[in-house]
Amino acid sequence: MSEVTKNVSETSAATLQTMRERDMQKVSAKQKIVKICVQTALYLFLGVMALIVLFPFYWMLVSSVKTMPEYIRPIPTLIPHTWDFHNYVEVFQNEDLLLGQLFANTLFVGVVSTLLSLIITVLSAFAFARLEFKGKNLLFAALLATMMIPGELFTITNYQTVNSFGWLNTFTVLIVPFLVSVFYIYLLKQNFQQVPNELYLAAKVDGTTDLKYLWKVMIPLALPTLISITILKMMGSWNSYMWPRLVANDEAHRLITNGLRTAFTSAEGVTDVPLQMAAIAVVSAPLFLVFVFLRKYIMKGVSRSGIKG
Amino acid sequence: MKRILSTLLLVAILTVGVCGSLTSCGGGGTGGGGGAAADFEMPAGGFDTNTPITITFYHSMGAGLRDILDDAIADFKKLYPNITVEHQSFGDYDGVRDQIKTEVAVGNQPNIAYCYPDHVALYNEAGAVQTLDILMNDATYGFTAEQKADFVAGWLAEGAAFGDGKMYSLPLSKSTEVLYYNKTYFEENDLDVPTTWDEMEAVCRAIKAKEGDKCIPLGYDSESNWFITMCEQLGSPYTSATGENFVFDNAENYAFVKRFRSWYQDKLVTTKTLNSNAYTSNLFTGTATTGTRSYMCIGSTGGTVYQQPEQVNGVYEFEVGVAQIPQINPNAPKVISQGPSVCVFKKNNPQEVLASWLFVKFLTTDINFQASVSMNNGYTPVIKSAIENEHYQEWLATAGTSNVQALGVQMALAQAESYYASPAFIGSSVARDQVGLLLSACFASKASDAEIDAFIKSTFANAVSECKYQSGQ
Amino acid sequence: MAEKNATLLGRVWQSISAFFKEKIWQGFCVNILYKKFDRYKGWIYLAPAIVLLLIFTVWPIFNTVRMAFLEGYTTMKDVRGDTFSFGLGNFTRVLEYKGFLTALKNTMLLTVLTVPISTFLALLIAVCLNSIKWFSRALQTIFFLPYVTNSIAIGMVFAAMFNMIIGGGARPDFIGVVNIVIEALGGEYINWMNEGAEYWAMITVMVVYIVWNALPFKILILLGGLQSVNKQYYEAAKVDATPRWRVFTRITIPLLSPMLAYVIITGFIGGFKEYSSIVGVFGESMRAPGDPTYTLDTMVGFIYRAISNQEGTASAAALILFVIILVVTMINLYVSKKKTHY
Amino acid sequence: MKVELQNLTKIFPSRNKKSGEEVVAVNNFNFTIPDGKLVGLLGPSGCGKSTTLYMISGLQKPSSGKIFFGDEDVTELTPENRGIGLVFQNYALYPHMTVKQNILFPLQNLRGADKLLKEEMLARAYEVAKLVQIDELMDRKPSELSGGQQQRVAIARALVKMPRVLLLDEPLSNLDARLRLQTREEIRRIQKETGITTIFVTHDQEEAMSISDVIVVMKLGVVQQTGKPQQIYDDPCNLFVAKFLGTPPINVFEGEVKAEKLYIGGECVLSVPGVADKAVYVGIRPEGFIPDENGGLSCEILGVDVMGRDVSIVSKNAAMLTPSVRSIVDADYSVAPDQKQIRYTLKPHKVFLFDKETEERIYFEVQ
Repeated sequence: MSEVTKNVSETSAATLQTMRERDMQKVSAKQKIVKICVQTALYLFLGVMALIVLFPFYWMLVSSVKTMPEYIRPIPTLIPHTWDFHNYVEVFQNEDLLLGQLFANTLFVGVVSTLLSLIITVLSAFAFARLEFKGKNLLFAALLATMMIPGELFTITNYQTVNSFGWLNTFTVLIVPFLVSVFYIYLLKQNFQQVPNELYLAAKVDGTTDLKYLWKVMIPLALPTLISITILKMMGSWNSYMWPRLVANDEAHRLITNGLRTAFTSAEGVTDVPLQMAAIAVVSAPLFLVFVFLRKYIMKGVSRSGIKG
Repeated sequence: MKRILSTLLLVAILTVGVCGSLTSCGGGGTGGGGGAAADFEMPAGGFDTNTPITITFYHSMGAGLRDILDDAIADFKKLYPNITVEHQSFGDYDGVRDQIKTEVAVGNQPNIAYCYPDHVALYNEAGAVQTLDILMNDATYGFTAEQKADFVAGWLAEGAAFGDGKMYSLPLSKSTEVLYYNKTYFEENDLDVPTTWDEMEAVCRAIKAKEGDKCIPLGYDSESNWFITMCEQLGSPYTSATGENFVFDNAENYAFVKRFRSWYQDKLVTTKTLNSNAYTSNLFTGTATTGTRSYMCIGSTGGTVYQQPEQVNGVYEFEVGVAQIPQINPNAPKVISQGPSVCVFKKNNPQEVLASWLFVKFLTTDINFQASVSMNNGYTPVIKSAIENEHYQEWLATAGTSNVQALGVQMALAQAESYYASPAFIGSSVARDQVGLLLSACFASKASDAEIDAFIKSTFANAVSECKYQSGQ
Repeated sequence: MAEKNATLLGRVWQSISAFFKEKIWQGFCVNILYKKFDRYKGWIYLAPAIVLLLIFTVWPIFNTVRMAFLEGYTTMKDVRGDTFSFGLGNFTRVLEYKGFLTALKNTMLLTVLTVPISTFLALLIAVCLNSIKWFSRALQTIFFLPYVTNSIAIGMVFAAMFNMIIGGGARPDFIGVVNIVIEALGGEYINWMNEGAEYWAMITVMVVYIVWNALPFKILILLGGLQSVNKQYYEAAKVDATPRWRVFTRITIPLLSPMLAYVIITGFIGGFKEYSSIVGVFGESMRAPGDPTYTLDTMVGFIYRAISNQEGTASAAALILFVIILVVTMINLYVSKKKTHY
Repeated sequence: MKVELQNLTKIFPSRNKKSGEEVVAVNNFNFTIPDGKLVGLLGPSGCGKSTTLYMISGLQKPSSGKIFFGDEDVTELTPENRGIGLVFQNYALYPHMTVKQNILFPLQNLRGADKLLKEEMLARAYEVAKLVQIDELMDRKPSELSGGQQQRVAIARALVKMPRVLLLDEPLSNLDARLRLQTREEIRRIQKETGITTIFVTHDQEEAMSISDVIVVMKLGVVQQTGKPQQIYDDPCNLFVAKFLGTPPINVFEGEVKAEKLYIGGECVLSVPGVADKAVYVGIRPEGFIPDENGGLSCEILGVDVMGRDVSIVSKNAAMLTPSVRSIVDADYSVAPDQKQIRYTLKPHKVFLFDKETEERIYFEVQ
């Protein structure tokens, strides 16, 4: 009796084994199919989303080379029949626009304010991340609290302030008031704090001054963050509108967005969409170039979560 | 979080403390030209022709006009070598107003600026505008009797329409609204140019019946002007500088709004706002190239140049005609008076004010400048001598489709007796904006015939309360 | 006499300078620079930032609070020398004003709509990007592209895409590329933002644009979070034959919760400060042509406009906005503290 | 270089401001570290050993007291002026620099008379790299090294300046067990070869005992005992030291002294001449037990571990304060499989008495 049972159980165990193996094969084949399906779906979804994301850029570029009659065709041409670049020429020739001067002004303001802002940000972030002093935490909390206040609020008082300094219609007024960004300080402080404190102590033991330590250790380690701060700041200068319009709206100091706005609002009448698109494309181009060359740094800087080593 | 909260609390406490101490010293940071400065007193030695002096002029001139201004400044420099005039364009009138408004708040206003009457009222809230009576009547530096007489009288008087009888601004150049029409089309179709709104409706319906979907017979650029002009023509209340300011909420006004709305709904008319914020001249001249055309356009004489059709093989697509805008009563026509005036701002240094005055006097009395501006863009000169000037008259004589500016000026001069101006007070510009908005809102409303009266009524009421809110009442 | 005076003065000066050199200067060197320097070093490093912040951030805050509590305050009147009574007048005025309530409603609505949509989409895209092999880098770049644009300029492009050109007929001369796509898919064209456009249509346009604008940052942060998740969790899940969706809800989401909390909180703050994207699409009038009021006004838009002639009101509105942001952020932080898993 | 600590005290302000209590991290530390010795600061975490090390390095300033290097008072000197090398627990290597750059880094900071030429720096770097046997790895980044290699780089970086004193903070704690043994020997070798006075901090008594010339046992900021490792082991001055040192740890019992006899659980186990009658703690080293059927201390056997050289018997006794009684006896001794009870006599020099209140050692004459 017991012999038989044992036999049966042995055979069944064997069958079970083979069945399981077969199942495994089936499962793996099925898994493969599922995997391929899932991957296809993923690519399809991402492809569609990418198209949606890209479409406005495409539409801007395509529209900028169309003529108005082609632009308003009931069935739009996806590839323009006429490649009409005269809009671009017109953007540059526009007497009200003075694009070259605008570019130069914007670049100057952007570069100088970025450099100064970086220095201030690095020093402040270092103090918050590494130095111990009385009131540090309170001060930092206060800074963070100012971040919650909508910045638009500062405009009128700041205007009074810069005027009493005699800074109107100078580059100073475009650069100085917004040199400090609590957000950048916060960003860099977080980054600095990920550098182990022992590195600082080690440097102190080795007789490194704070500034040298900053320069030789902290800055290289936080470089991606610094680069992304640089880009953000440059983008800020490139896109700023309200403040420059208010405080430095003379030709010698006017910045690009304002220039565009002034030129297009004072032009009477017709909404020439292609011309408008060409102007936007020209103004957007430098940012795209920066992005193309520094993509790695921008993306890494923003998403970087820790340092190796 | 706790820490942030406690910080905020601290900030709040500090703030209340600081506020308490600040309430008493409100305008502490303001410099020259504040309200405390009394009326102008002529400096003892007269104008100092030795000390270099720089004055600033804010305007909204485009590139073409700026060249003319530069020439005028060069001419002025020959008369007064020690005065340097710097000028800057702020795109449009609102740009100038916003800039000066902020600057007045810190006592840093320019010396001279383009202005509309309600801008003057706004600046005057801070007492920043220099009254010109003493300067104007000064034996040495003021207008001569001839110069004073040279001004088109009605326009000069507008500068003193601020309730106290004092002179706050001088007219620089003038514009008005006229009816541009497609002369070729009108002649081909044997249409009469409308002189009343009833005729206008008939003409529009006739054109619409003929042209169908590809046509909106009439474009009216400015909804605000349309509303205000209708009030003026009908004699219905619009605004009042005294007592209740905003009095345009009345049945008479409902009626014309409702009437014109039906025009819009029947695609007989469009306005700038409802034409996707594009001047309706693009429909008139066909530059919109959307296929839809208009055959009449009511717009400013300041924008006449945009009413000029494109040339094909050296020939204009059609001939442009200019006429008075339609009236309620053609025997007593009413047309709006517009265009930039200039005002002078108070400064602590009387020499600066005097220099500003001299420049303003120069701009308003210089035939060359006055005529050049007019010839450039169709504005009307404010002095008769410029109008009667030989060269100018020659230019006027060439009026036609190739010289539309002159066409506009001719019309503007022809109706010199019909101009009106609305009262200026704080909030008059708000009222202007609001009536324009309410007109286009009623036009665009999808309300049914049963609902429309209620809709119009509530839109008017909202506009009045908005006026009151925005003007700080 | 003068000379004597001079020498006397000189002597006094000498003794003072000697005293200064010996006592003060040495004291300064030893105590401040050497001993105390360490203690004050932090402040020295922070000095430039603090000075600038005091002038351009702290002072304006005080001044704003001051203006907010001075009833009917305008700088114009202030310059003229008017006095203002201290009170809550500006606040009641703002809260009773219809336009402000519109702005409040729009701001809330846009925030409540765009933050979940953009977060969800960004999460979806990030997860997909994280689980594909090829073109991952290229696709990341594409999805990041909107990050480097001027929101006013690209807003104008969106406007061009949604805008119709109305003609003399019942059907517009040109219905805009978006409507063309809708018609191609068998739908009926919609008046998105021309005169007489419905409120929901305009809001839809704004939601599309704001989401489009907000995606890159969120994708980047979430993707960064995903990539830093230890692969072992997924391997462990695989060993347990955990189904995909379960992996997603039980492993991915909890591990990603700090990043999710971050993008949601910043999304809310950004949402309450929405302004330039609407200006980009609808212009500074923030409405479709023919709207009598600022139909699409936001809190910041309201404040900006009031700044030009009603500083007291503007300040009061700004303080209200500040309080709202503060409260929402605190609620967010509270919830995320409860829900984030590490 | 002799290092002398005089009344060294470090007080931290309390984190909790309301209570206002201060934390005394190091209290009145007096000690002289002889020249060229390897000294281990030993204690449980929070005992103030790291604070002491940091004060010696100059990274923290003492609240009071003085530090001398040789005859020079260095209390007020900044770290870089003290001539020390410090190796951190996590090595603190600059992650963006190669091994070579890491080692060169301290040299590049030298100023004035100490300034070196580039070639000299490189020569020094290679010399020290050879000493710690990493000269093959000079161009790698820290992330490409194993834990042990990183440790050596850190030591090399500390040594390259030729410090007067080398300080090591928990040098072995980040290494796995095998590497730990190896690195321990390595540190010993390097210290012997260079002859630099070396102070290291550890919480691992075995580590401290195996390589130190002298160890300092600390508890809650107070030095408990200093001396050679064996000496402290054999002659602990209080219950804490006795318990902290030794693997397996010392066995502790409740005991009583009556008429110069020591009783544990009512049984007389040892005569303790010169001790007054009182209740005491009795500490007995595992090797202090001799199985003896006539012995005074009886225990119930729980298990027997045979470890080759010797045998460890785990048993229990009603009066014990440790979780069990572990004795290590000669491998020749065998326990019968069914044996439930065992009796011990005790080696008097392996038995320590401690006062019940002060936990201080009570000495008795060993006959």
